[in-house]
Amino acid sequence: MSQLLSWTALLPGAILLSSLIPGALIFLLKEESHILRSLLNMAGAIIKLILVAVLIWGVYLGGVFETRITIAPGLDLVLHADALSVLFVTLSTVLWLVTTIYAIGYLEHSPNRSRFFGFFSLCVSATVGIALAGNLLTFVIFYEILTLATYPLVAHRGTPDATRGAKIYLAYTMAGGVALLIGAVWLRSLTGPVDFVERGVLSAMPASLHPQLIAIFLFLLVGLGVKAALFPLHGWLPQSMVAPAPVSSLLHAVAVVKAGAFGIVRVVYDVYGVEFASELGLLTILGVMASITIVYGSVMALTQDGLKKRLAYSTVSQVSYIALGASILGPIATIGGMVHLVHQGIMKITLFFCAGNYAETLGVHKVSQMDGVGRRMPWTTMAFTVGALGMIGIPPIAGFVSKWYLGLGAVDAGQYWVLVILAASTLLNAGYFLPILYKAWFRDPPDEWPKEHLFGGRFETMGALLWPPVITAALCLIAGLLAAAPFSPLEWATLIARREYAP
Amino acid sequence: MISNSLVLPIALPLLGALLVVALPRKMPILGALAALATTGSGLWVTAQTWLQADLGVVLGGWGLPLGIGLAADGLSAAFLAMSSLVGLGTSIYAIGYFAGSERCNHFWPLWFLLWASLNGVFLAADLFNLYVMLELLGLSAAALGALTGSRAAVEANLRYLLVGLLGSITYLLGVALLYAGYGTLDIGLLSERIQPSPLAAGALVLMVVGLALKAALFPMHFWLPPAHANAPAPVSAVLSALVVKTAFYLILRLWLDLFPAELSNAAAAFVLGVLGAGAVLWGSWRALRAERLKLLAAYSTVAQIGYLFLFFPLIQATPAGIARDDLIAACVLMALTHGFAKAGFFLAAGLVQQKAGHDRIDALGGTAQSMPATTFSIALAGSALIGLPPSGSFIAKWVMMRGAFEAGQWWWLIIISTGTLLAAAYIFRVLSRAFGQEPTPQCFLTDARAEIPALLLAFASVALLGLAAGPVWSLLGFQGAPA
Amino acid sequence: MNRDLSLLIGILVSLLALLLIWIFYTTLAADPGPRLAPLALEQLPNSGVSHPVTAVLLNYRAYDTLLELAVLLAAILGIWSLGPAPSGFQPAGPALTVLANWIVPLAIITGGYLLWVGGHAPGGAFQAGALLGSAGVILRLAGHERAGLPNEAAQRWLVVAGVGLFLLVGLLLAVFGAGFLTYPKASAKWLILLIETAATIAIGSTLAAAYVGGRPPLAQSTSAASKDLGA
Amino acid sequence: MTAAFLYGAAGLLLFALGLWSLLVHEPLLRKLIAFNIMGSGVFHLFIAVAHRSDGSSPDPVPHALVLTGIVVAVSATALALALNSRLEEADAKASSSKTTPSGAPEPNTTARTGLPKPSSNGANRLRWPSR
Repeated sequence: MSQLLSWTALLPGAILLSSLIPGALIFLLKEESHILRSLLNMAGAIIKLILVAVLIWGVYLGGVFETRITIAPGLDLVLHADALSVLFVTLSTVLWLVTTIYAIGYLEHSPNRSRFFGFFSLCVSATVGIALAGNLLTFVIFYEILTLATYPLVAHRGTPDATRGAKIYLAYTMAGGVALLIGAVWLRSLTGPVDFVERGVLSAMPASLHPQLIAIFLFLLVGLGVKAALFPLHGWLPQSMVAPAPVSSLLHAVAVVKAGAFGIVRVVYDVYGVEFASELGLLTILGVMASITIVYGSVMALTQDGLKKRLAYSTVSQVSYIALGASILGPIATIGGMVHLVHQGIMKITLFFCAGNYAETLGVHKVSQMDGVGRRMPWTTMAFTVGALGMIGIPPIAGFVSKWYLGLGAVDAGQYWVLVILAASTLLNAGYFLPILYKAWFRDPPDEWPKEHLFGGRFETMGALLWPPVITAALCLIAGLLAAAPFSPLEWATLIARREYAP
Repeated sequence: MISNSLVLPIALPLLGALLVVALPRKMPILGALAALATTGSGLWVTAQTWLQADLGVVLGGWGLPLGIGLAADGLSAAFLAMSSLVGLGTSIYAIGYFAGSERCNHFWPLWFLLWASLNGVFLAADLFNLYVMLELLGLSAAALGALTGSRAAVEANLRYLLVGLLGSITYLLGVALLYAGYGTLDIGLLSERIQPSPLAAGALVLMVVGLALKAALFPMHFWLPPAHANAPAPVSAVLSALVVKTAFYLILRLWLDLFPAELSNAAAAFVLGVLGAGAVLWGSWRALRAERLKLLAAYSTVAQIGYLFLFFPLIQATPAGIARDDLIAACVLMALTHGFAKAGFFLAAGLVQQKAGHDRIDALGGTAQSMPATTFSIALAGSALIGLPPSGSFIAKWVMMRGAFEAGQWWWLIIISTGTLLAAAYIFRVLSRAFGQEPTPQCFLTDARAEIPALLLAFASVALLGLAAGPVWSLLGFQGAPA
Repeated sequence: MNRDLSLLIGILVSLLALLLIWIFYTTLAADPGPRLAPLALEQLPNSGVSHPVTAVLLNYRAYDTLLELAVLLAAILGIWSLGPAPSGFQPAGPALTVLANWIVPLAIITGGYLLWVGGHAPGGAFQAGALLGSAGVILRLAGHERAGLPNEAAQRWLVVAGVGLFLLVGLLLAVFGAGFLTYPKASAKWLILLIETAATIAIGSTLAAAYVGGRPPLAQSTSAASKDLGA
Repeated sequence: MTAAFLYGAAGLLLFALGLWSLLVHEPLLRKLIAFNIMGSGVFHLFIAVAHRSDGSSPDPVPHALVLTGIVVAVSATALALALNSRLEEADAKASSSKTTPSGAPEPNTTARTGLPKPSSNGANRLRWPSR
């Protein structure tokens, strides 16, 4: 019994509960008790961070962390920490903490905060559940819960636009969920419980089942591709931009989009195994879809005037780098894709925080209104600049590391066409980010901002809004500059790649 | 002692009914006590069945075949537990719901009679006794349904009563034929004696058709939506959650325990499956088009009953063993989940209706937003109706889809997927109303006594049955596959 | 309903009837197998009554009968729940009054006889109750608004009397005796008679109250009170 | 055997006749009578089964079942008739006063629990449905 209840068996569950329990309590709070609510939020976020730190250390030392609950005979809910899940858990935990601070500031006086933060915590719990899912069933369960938990966040504002955006979001994700479910059950009926195992579990399947395995992969890809916003399944993402800024940040950097991309990585590496997937020709399908999405997203981003919409299309494009990395057979490309999971997250969340700050402080929602914002809000714009340059892939920011490894990996695998995609994408990225930076820094500010709020105090905006983007921008720089340091995202991605390809 | 405990879930609510009829002034307190006693006895029987073994007793001391048997195996115990818990939740809710209303006087006695008959059906082992139980069920249910007194309610429940009578008389004809052929009414004895023959086939068809009519299996569902939608909320809850389940339970019981495999064959199972598929599609579609919240819930019941019948072709096609056990357990799990979820849904809908004064979905926005706990109950119950994780119906659908793949009957997947998406559409059509720009509610609970039962029932369908479905397996005596 | 459809239903139902008759025929032609009848007759001396149907109704399958009384109770409760009864009929003319004055007591006496005789010959609680009920119907028709029944509070006790006593006996036997509804052989006869008496009263009152058709009128309306026939 | 068959077959015919009538006819009263005929058909079948073995004494169990069945059918019929009379009452009320608001979904029954109207002499002597 002591063996069963040892701390290694409890830790993954505890990480999940550290946001679930505060979330449940927050629902019950009275609307005006915002100190207690903030306390619960922050306590949950910090406890989770501490627990995750313990987990990182344990996994690094090769420990096995697994919480297993039997729902019904043959149906186990498994939370299992391997190197890949630790990467994603860490990302979501760190960014949740930052986003919580931001959200507390952002929603200071808006209605329905108990509901908002309740679902916010639920959303993070679901993401952590996805990250730690140890088998396909658990993954599907948390993947669907994530859909449920994000719907209220997207619809939160209650405007007709918000309701419409939420409806479109739901239509896409529910349909995707059904596809994922069919794929998962189909696979389960062929193989028995599908545990995630490094280097996959399917390569031993008889050749007669290969057509079925390909069909299953397509179902899974559609299900995951919806959330990962793969073209042509991305339609919901620009629509859900109506959500409050912290939600958009979370959706794009951590939760929904990332969950889809993470799922693709899981399926390719830990269900099929990357070599077996390549053998079945699945990587080609994935690579083509990812490439089209990268180019398409960037082109669409060029045409958007709304700042958040431009960022949304940029997400469509950038997240597909992860899928692209997974679609190239070779450890270096794997590292590139994996590390981009983290890098895209910290860069994109910075950009969304900044966009939120412009909107909250100045009422600036459009690129065309951004003339001279750099002078009015230098810190925010500095953070924005770091994020944008990182997205383009300028050294020494994190984004450069991702693109470098993706390019090297493509060369290593002999897939030179990927370089073309990368180059085109980089040009397009520059095309839609540089004009913003130019306007922000070098144009004169207008006489009057569309809707300016003055927050007293020393800074250009409220502290709770300012610090999160500055912190994440700093993280972008650190992740790039210290890429070779121990426990950096790059090091960790290398560890994963080593485990995925070891003989 | 054990024999006595088997009688209690029927005798106690009956006693409760008598007391509240004779002493109308003491009604709510007597009602609460009797409800507690009934729930306790039901759970006691369930626990005994789970911990020890199947229970059985022949009343009157004459033994079989002369006396009437009562029996509790895992299947009965599972449904009994549902009727006990849902019944308790509904009773507590009803105290508040009917407070100060004259309808209170009529609700309690009829509800206890209904509850006695529910438990009676789940524990009965005698075909004719089942007929009497079904009639008690049908009469008290129709009377309860008409309690609102509105013309629509009276008309709908009159139709419900007639349909119920038609169903049970058809069932009784089947029983009469079986008695003619085999000279006993006990299910256990009959299953030993019964042979594949025209007689048995005829009886099977008559009994199943009669019961399917009472279970509102498509296309025999026409009576259900108006009857369930126009009843008072606690009554709608028990009608949808429990009453239609009795007929389904009996079909399952006859299918598994009584009729020889030559008769409950692939063709028969396929027919049931096709009707179930029709129910899933048609019920979900009508729910999507429904203008009123309670009508939506009622059509959703039609669809959910359809899912239960989709299990029959799969169970039939799967050879005895772990996979078949899994399917049977999943089928029961689905029925239980729907019981809890739909009860929670209707109770919450009743609160919305009371507050808003109507239940037109298009105009519910403000009310839904001002009652967070109630809306939350609807959301929880709704996700169980859609079959989203972590609800019990998600687990059930997972097993059902796996069964469909393993049996090679992939076409049911199309039905299941379409039904799931339609269900998501109609549930979120309601939930989206809760996100408006009305003033913020100050507190989660606005009326604890009425909201907590609804919330707990809905929560049970999600967390309890979804994350701890194992007891359903062990209650049914299935080992299941090692993980 | 249009003609063609009803014709079609007619044809289908006829086919069903033919099929059922064929099934029934083959069943009758086959070996009857084990029957209940010999067993029921063999146990008759132990049942406390000497008429086999009464033995089945109140002893072997007493549980069914208990529930059947509950069904009757459900019906009357349902009728009461629909609201107050429609007002009664005009007071009877002299001829009907005289007739009612004769028939009602006669029906009650005959009912009592049927109840007693049920132990060894055709008869019993239901036949007796039906007679009492019809006496109530006659009273109502003759202008007695409550069909000869007492006020609402008392009616509530009357309609639960049958199933109440039955259930009480059953539960007491379960607590102190052999089991639910398992009569000791010695007292079976008297217990059955007791239950049957209560059942008769309950059935009679319930049927009469059902005929009234709604919640019992609060008091005798003035027009009827003058001609109270007094049950 | 022959007698039992004829009796039972007659019961089955009654059942079918009742079923047909129940499905085809719309007025509630006819449906209710049809249901009772169906019931009688089933009871006939039970009686026939009780007498199937010529010579030996009849089986008392089906007789008891029939008695139980009759009481159940009577109860059901009574409730159905009461519901029907409420329906006709409501219709009569609606047609006599069109102005009554009927928007509320769950009108409280207390609205009509007042004292019953005293019977006006002769005007509504017979209150059961005439049509």
